[in-house]
Amino acid sequence: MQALRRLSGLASIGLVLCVGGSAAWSAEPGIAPDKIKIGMFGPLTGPVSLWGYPINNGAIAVYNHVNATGGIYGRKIEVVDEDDACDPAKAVAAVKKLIVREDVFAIHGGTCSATVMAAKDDIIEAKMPYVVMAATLDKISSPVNKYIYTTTMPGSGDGSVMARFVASMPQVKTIAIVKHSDEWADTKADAFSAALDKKIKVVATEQIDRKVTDAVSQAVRIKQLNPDVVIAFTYPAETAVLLRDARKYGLTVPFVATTSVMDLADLSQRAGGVDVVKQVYAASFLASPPGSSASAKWDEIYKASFPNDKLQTLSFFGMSGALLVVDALRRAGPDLTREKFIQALETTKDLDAGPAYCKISITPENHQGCTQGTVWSFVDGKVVPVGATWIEPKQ
Amino acid sequence: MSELLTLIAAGLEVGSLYALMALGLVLIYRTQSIVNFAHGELLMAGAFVGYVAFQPMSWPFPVALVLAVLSSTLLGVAVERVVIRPLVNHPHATLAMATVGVSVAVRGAARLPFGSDILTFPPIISAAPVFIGSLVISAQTVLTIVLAVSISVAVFLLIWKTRLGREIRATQQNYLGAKVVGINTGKIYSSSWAVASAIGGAAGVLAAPLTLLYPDMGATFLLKGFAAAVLGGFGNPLGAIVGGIAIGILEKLVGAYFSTYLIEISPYVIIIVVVFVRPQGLFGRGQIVRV
Amino acid sequence: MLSLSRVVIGYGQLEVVHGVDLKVGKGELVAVLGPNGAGKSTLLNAIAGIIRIRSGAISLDDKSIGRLPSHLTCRAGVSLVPQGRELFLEMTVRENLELGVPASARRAGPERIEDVLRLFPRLRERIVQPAGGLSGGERAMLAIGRALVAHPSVLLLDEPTAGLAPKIVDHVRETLMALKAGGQTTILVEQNVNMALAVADSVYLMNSGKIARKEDVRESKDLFESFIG
Amino acid sequence: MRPAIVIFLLLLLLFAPFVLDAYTQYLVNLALSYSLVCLGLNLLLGYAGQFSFANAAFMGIGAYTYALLTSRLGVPSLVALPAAGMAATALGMVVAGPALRLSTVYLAMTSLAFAELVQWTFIHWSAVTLGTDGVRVRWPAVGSYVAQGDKNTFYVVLVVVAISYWSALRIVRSKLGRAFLAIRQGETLARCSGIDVERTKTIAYAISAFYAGIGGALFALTIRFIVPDGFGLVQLVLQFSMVLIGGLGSLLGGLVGSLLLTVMPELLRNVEAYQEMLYGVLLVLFVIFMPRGIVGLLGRLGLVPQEILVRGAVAYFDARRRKHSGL
Repeated sequence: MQALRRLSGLASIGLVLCVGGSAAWSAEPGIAPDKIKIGMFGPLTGPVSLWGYPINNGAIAVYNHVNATGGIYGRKIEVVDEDDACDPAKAVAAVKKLIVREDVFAIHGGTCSATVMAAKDDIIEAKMPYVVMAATLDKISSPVNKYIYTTTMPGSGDGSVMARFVASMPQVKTIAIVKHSDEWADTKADAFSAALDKKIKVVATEQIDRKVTDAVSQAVRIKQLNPDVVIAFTYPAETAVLLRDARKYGLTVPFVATTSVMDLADLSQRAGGVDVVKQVYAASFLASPPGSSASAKWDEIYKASFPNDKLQTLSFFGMSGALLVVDALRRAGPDLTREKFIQALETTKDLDAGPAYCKISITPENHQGCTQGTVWSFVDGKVVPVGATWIEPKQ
Repeated sequence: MSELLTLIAAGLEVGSLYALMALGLVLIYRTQSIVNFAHGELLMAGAFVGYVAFQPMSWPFPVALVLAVLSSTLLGVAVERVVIRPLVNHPHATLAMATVGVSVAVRGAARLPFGSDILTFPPIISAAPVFIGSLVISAQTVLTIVLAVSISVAVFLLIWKTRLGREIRATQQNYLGAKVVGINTGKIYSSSWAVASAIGGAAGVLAAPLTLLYPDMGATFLLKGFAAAVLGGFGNPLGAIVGGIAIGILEKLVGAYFSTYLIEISPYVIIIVVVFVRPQGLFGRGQIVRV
Repeated sequence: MLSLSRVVIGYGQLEVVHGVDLKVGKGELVAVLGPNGAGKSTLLNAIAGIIRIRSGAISLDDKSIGRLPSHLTCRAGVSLVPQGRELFLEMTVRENLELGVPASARRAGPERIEDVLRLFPRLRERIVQPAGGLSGGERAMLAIGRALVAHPSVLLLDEPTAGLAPKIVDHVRETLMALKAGGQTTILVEQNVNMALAVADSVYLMNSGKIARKEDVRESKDLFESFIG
Repeated sequence: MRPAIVIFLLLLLLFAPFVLDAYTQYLVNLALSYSLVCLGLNLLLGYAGQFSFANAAFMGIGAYTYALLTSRLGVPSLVALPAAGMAATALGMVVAGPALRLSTVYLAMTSLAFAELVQWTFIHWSAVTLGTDGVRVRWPAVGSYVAQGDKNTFYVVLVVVAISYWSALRIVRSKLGRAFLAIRQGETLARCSGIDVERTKTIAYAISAFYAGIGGALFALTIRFIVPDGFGLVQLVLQFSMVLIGGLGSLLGGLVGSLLLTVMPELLRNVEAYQEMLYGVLLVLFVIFMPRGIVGLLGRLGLVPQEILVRGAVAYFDARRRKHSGL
């Protein structure tokens, strides 16, 4: 009996701690006179942390920049960055923690599609404004949900940019597709096929697995069929392997690839030189490559927060979302509430998305703020935007 | 026809790496009945050390190779001394778990310096590939195969022609017998791990130009190594080599002539088929039922 | 030459040998007799360094060997023929014998092996066969031979005749006699009392991990039989 | 004394949703689902001493069976739950059956291959499994009552876990449980004492798969969205760690391990970069210094009653040590 009393005592102490620990009482969660709490989640441990840090850090850099230049109506943005290890179970925990424990005002996060899909229900149930960080699955924000917004080009956008580009290439009659077996590649491939000129014939659809060591079989198989173009729905490392082996085994036709390899300079390094990425066209959601004068401002903002990191195009995923969040916070006014914030999000029009190619526009009927992209290629040893349609290369 | 030869050459290249993995796994399994789940990390460590020496330091390739082999060896011996030795008398499951722990820890450690990027190891010989009709063979392929074969031959000579090799075999066959004839079994344990880890490290450097470098790169090779070892009859070094090469070639052929969707799964199908049809593997002698 | 004083041996929480004293003079053949589970094999394994002793001391020619691991006791001159023979079954008879030769005496190896083959002509016939194919008697011979090529100061025999046909037991007995004649110091653990009494200079009786008494072999044989039961 | 404690703890658990927030509640549910998967693994590894890698795959089969039956075919939860267990058992038997007659390493390798094959099927058989799109899982329903929210699903999870533990306890205390232990201590020995080793191993394997399957179903209804990636090698390492750190060869071990390893990474969220390394090192330390895990240690300190099986494990380790040292 005594044990029971002691236990209930403990429980009540715990209860007090829980309540006392949460943010000071205010009209709206995550808001204090001097700060706005934004929750973030992404893969910060495990294999995918390779992408998680640069992406989340891009957003953090923008928030830091905003804080350094005065904040928003005197409030500084405080980021709570949680790890989801690209694992749905952990992502659900992270999001519940952000909602229940951290009491954040809004969430800006999610790089792996599966984690976002898993956490989606909790976010909606909590009526939490949510801006997707880098997951590109169309299903996340379409059909429209009041609380979910994306600024990154959805997978379907990727696919249709590629399809448009292929249609504009001269004398393309046959293509071969190489893709991963996952929803990421499927979304892009489906949109691509739907938008593809019906006169162009797909002669082969090959699979390449994640983490493969080589792609000889694929290269040999495709070479036999001799298509005019190869379309690759593959991640950066696998694209490098595929390209390397394709070139090695004499498959010299042009490659059209997704935004995942828009950092062509990086790709050329991995695949073994500039020669390998000649005739490689990658879809891109950015206006200009890192290092170009147009992106210099954003490079600087990133370096200000993470001086030791190598700037990757991945970081711009995070930036465009952060710009949307900041813009909506500003337009929601000093008496910030979630309702006002959502209203501001839904009326975003032609927002300059910084390094992004598009202008972000959101309406109550469309929460995918950015559906336009361009195509990049290596010209004269430099990565340049060549536009969504083929332009005869100047010799 | 020449596609077939091209595929076989490419299959030989990866296959010889699988073979090296399997050889290391079998050596350790035979000596201590340990299924070494940290073997992929020995490969990874070798690859990264080789990379650092060859790329940022731009030391010559042989130096990089030696450094990689040395550091993997050191890591392997350390694992044996610190983790495995205290557990010698424990059940297989416990030992395997310990190696799983090591594997996770090493991967985590590698992520600190190398976790933020996928690195590329340039081809060691940058000569253009040779085209004979449509048969394509690159200098890198030839180098990989030649080095892998030399390493295997060296290991076989060590096992069959030296006193150390004989003592290793003796310890594998009868632990107590080895003690009785005055073999320092502790030294044999360390040596087995040293040899196996050295092979793993060498495989890492050879694999590096073929694949890309990231902390999780070992897993793929580990699983293929397992498949090769089972195909060869887990416990037979020659079987491991043949198994590895067979799986390497088979993967390429399955991919090119059946479907690229089946490439990664084919080694596992082989394991299951082998266990159903010929559990002693290609080279086992039927001693598979433990009594 | 070899002496044990107050040797205690155990596994985990179990103590098996409780303070044994034993002395073997140079050239002597001492037999240790006793029922199953008396701790005889444990004692031999401890002398050979395969089991650690808990307390007490073992010394060989005034050199302490009680705390040495097996490969060092081997080097010090102790060779064990274990109860299970523990041969290398996938290796040939010759390889088994070669492994018995210590690294320090490698040059003398072929000669020593030749000596053993003279002692056990049966092994010569089987010299290139794997040990796994040998009969029980041949295995016993090979195990003894493998210990002898080390030219041990002390030879430890753990039930060399267990499970052997009477004819082979005789052969083993004769071999032991011959070895004794050649000045080999030996400890013999046996269940076969007759055989042990036939060859031993002195006999220790062991029961429940203790030396019950030391007897001169010339004393009545019945005594042992009543003791062992 | 003991039943009283158990009842008290259960009562305490019944009130848990009133004190816990949704985040903690979710973690508790998750840990309880894991504890069932671990229960299966522990029966096989800790009791029968068989080393298999198929457990994560069994969990996946259970999760997928449950998710697909309820979400796509509208099968009631109460039917889908046991079906999840049975599907895991049936598939496990077909593939691993022959491997059970072979030595340890072959079971390990076959189960590894099986696990890869299962994951490949989840990904590529998208007509049924929806591939990498993943399957959304509904809140469990019992009759017309829908257990909405983590707090309500908790009771569903709790009941299933309680029944499973009770049945597992019955199993390990039965003749069968003693047969498991006998096999673990040595197959020859077990055979000599009249145990049909093959049959007993097969039963152990089947039971283990069944629990893992049910655990997978609970996992699915807890996280409510499953993808093929979730049932791979990472998952397996997690389960092994839970069993080993909690306590190998003790029913309580899996529960302690899964609670600890579900909560600990949450507490370690701040040291992300070192988390993985720490995890590996911890695993190794436990294997070396506390091979019977936390429950084993508590038992030795007299804080929890030494189960017969923990004592069995002690005897086993002693016996093994003796065997290796020459006797």
